[in-house]
Amino acid sequence: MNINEIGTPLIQVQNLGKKFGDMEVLKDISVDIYKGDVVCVIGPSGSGKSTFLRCLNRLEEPSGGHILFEGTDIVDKKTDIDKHRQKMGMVFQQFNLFPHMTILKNLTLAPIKLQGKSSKEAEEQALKLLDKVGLKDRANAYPNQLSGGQKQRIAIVRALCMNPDVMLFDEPTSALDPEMVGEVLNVMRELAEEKMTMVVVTHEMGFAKEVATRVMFMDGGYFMEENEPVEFFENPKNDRLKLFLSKVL
Amino acid sequence: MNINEIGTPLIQVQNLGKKFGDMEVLKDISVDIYKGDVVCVIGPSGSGKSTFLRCLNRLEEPSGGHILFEGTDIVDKKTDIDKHRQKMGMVFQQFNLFPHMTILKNLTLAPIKLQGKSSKEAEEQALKLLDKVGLKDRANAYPNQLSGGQKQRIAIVRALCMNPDVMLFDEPTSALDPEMVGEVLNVMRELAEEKMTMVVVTHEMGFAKEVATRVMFMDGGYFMEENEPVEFFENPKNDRLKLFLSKVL
Amino acid sequence: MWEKLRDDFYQNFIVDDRWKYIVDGLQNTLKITFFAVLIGILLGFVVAIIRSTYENTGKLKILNAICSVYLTVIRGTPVVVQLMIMYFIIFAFHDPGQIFTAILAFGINSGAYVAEIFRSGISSIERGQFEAGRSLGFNYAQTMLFIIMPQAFKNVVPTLANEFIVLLKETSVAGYIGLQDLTKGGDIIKSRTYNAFMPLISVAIIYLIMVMVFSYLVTLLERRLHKSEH
Amino acid sequence: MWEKLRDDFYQNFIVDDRWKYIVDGLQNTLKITFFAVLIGILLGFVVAIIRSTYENTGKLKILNAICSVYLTVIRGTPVVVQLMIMYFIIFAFHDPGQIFTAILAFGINSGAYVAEIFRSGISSIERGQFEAGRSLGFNYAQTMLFIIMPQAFKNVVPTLANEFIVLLKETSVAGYIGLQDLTKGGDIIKSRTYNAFMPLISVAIIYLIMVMVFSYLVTLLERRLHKSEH
Amino acid sequence: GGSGTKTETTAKASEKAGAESSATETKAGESATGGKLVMVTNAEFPPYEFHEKNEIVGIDAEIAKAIADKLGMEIEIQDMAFDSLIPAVQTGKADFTAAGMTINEDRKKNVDFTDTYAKAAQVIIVKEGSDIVEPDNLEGKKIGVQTGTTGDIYAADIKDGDIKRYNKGMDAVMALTQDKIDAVVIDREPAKVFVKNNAGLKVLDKAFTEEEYAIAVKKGNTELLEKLNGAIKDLKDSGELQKIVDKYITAE
Ligand SMILES: Nc1ncnc2c1ncn2[C@@H]1O[C@H](COP(=O)(O)OP(=O)(O)OP(=O)(O)O)[C@@H](O)[C@H]1O
Ligand SMILES: Nc1ncnc2c1ncn2[C@@H]1O[C@H](COP(=O)(O)OP(=O)(O)OP(=O)(O)O)[C@@H](O)[C@H]1O
Ligand SMILES: [Mg+2]
Ligand SMILES: [Mg+2]
Repeated sequence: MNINEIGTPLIQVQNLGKKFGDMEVLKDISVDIYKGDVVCVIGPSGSGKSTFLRCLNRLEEPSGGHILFEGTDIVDKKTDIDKHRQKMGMVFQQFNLFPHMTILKNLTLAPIKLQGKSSKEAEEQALKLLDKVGLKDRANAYPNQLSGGQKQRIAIVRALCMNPDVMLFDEPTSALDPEMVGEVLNVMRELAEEKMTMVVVTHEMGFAKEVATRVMFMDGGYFMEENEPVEFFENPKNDRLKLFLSKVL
Repeated sequence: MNINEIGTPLIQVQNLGKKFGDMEVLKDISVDIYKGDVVCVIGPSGSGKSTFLRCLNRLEEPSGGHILFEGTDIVDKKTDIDKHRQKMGMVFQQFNLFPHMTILKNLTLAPIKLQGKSSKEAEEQALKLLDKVGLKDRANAYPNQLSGGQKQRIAIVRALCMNPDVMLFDEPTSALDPEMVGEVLNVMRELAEEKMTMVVVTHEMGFAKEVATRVMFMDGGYFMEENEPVEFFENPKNDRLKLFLSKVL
Repeated sequence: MWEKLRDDFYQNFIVDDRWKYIVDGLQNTLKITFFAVLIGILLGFVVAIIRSTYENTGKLKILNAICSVYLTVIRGTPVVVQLMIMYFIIFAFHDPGQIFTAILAFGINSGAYVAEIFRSGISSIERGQFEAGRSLGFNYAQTMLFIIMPQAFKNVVPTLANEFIVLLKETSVAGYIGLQDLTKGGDIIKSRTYNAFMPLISVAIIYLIMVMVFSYLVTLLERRLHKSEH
Repeated sequence: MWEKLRDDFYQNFIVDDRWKYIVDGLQNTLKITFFAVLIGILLGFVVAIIRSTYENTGKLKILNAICSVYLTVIRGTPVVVQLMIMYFIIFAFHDPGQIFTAILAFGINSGAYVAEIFRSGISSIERGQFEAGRSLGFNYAQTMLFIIMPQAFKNVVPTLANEFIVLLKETSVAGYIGLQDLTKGGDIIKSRTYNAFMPLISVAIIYLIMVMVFSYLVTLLERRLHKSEH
Repeated sequence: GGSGTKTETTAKASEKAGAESSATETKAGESATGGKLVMVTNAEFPPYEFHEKNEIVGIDAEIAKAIADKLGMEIEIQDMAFDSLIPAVQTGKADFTAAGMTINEDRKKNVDFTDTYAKAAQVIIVKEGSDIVEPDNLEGKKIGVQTGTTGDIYAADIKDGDIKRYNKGMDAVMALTQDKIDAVVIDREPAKVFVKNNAGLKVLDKAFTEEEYAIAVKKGNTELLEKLNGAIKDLKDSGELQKIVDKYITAE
């Protein structure tokens, strides 16, 4: 079915479970994500979308199951998770830029400290990427001097500066004023065109329809339905998905 | 042009200006709002939409001009603004329900204390309105036990309990999860159908298109364009409006 | 070692009923703290209302100025100096009793800090609450009374309860005006037995127990407030 | 009236060079405050790091337990009792000097409060900052060092500066161990001239001026931090 | 002490004072209270005044009681720091102070003294084996005193003396036993008590100064002063004064 299903998956999620105290938020989730996949996850509030995404780079500690990233089980306590996180870019709803550093410093900190790049090398790469998202001239600004849309584009670039193998997005446009949503989605669209592997939790149905290779509907801790975007939106099978789509479209 | 333009306007805004320090946020605005009007105000972030709306019930003190509400100049310091505010319901983006009171108490506080209604009378009215928005069974809950959509519907009912002559909405759905937007817009739609006079600052273009009697585009402290919804969205004249619409639609 | 401790204990507390110094002192400490807290809360509440009203409406200008001076002076000088001024200067020609003097001095001192607690409690209530009240047609006073104050008060109850702990410790300088509080009680024993260890440590432990018990109660209170549905 | 004031002034400050008691006392007060603040900040910083690390990672269990005891005991007893314990019990057999004893006692006391300042500074940094750091691949220590601490420190600088003011006032009980600080300086003059008004009020005014000047500096500092672009 | 003259500890006493003084407010006069004499002292000064069994006792306390008996008045004793005694008398908080207080010129400017009732001296306490053997050796030493006492005032004249002023004589003595200071200058009788109760201390034979104790009243309160002088004279003549002193001093 999936055009990208070639070779071993980049991420293999096996029987992933997550409890907060007694509350089972994720229930036995298994899913494979291949290189070049753009997986959009949609679903009602509180259904566990963020939790799923955050388990992928162990920002949340899974309560059960395995996540093989490039062949290594990162749920295993013995795995050096910090190393693998360098290969998994993460973009948050609230941007989470470091307010005490200039944009350039935000972008080069991790490459310099973690990948041992020289300042020069790191800055060159950062400026190149900044240019790509149209923000080269803001390199020396501080985050608070930028608009929300600009901040989020910087946050994406910050993750890209580590040359990740996969990018995780958690509702990257939900905190933006409507007229800024477009500029961020455009950057993400370009990334997808460059065959970046992406997992995107989003409420932007238009984006999902257009860009995703697969759309998944999460509800009650499961993926209730998964499909190619056209089928998914035009022929939903699950009742809850139908109800959900009727509300948000 | 406007079907509602009969008799004197309910609200006459004359040369309204508002400065914050040196910054002129509203510049010489004049507009008439008639009984039964549903005015939707759209525009980019920071353009002064909220400020305009808040001047209408003097939550912001205008720096110049007049606002005649039912014939009285409410900008005049001598006007008892508290009295007029009782006739102008206001709904906020952040709901602003009173967290220390039950829903019923939230709804009856003002009618009892300000309009001298008996508890019984006030509660009857509140329950009737609660029923209308489908939340009668939550009368004894506290705000924090409700979802965002429920809170906003309560906030609308709270304003309605004062039997206002006009309802002011400041982005009533912007703080909501997408699947809750619909339930709030539905309540507003019903209100419009009952010929409630409404001024709505919103980013929901679909709602504006469908429900508004007039749509106004604010930018840089002016209303740059004003029209019936169909003309407004299909034939924008102002360049900035065109740009804005291209981003958000 | 054990023998020595027992002997010390006997010397410091049992002989001549010396434990009475501690018990009497403790009573005075608690009495002063309790009433000073009451005065402090009352005073602080009034000051906070005046200052908030001035900030929000520009009214009460003169009262606000008086409050500012009060806050500056009280927060700008050590409580022990205030206590001595109260005793030797303000009540120079009329003696209302040492306990009363101490209660007044500590109460007035506490009021300045409580005022800030209340004020931050008031300003911790989102502006939206105030606007919602006003936009329903409530005037300033009604909005404060029905909407802001009940929430602010609930927010600051734990901090206010904490003020009791703060004062409990501060009253330990009451001995400066010759008053026999808990600390002074230990001092007197020390001056009789020439032994610093037992009385000082005992006094410290009594304070510690009181503070811990009271902190625990404050925690319970906080939890209850947190749990309550509103 | 004016005559009397001038005469009092002469008696209390000029005769026998009595102003020296004030000046010497002031010097000691400032010396103790300054060094105690340094110790307090150092100690508080270490304690805060240990407690935050324990809370976030579960590591440093024993150190964390020690810190808890330290915080409970110091925050549970009056500083004047701590001072006397330091002087008469802990340093019973070795005298490092009164000033040093006072610096240590006030420093250790201050540390317990500074620790809470730092801790609340750390926890005031949004969790998202921590997660952003970790998700880039930084480990716990790196995230604290590069991302959390610089922001936390900036947040608490005004509160830390305030700690100087708090301590300045607290050291007024240093006289308990026979040390001549500013308050005691006034006391000595009072004991020479049998006049309470002039020395007490003068001492109060000196404290007040110091606190006001320092508060003003803190305000400036806050404003500058606020203005700075990050 | 006779019946009806029981002293109480400060707290209780002062409370009572508050209640009673308001009840007898009408009797305006020099004395702070009506049919009662309020005495202030610093009850850390054995054998002249100290706490025992929740009472303030000692030579001064008993003399005061005897005087009150003679005058047919009640006595109430309050305890406070030595340096606060004269201000308390000046401001009318107390009628008089009997606190082993030496007459000197500065004090005379602020209060009126009765006839003396005891001879006294400031002496030097040192640790046994100290190299301080006479007053002249105090030069350049760390000397502990009680704030505001004559010992404090005279010690200030010692060349290069490093004066440590404690609120209580006892704290100075404790500092001496802990080697924090080299000597304590304090009144003779309390010095004897301190030395007796703390092993390893001794009083130098040669006194630092010789002086006399008296009771102090508010300046200009001649009525009370005369009454007190009369009572003191009676006590001296009847030998009662000596009996009180003997009870506390010669017993050892
Ligand atoms: N740290 C936590 N502790 C306890 N419960 C949590 C925690 N994080 C999330 N939850 C709960 O887990 C459930 C799923 O949360 P999650 O954030 O994954 O939902 P979501 O699908 O991302 O919702 P949204 O669209 O609102 O972001 C919710 O009920 C939430 O309350
Ligand atoms: N109280 C205030 N003090 C100073 N400036 C203010 C204040 N309130 C608003 N402004 C400024 O006035 C301008 C208009 O603000 P306003 O909130 O009216 O915009 P808006 O159109 O409602 O934007 P948004 O869509 O983001 O809500 C903005 O630049 C804002 O920063
Ligand atoms: Mg989420
Ligand atoms: Mg707005």
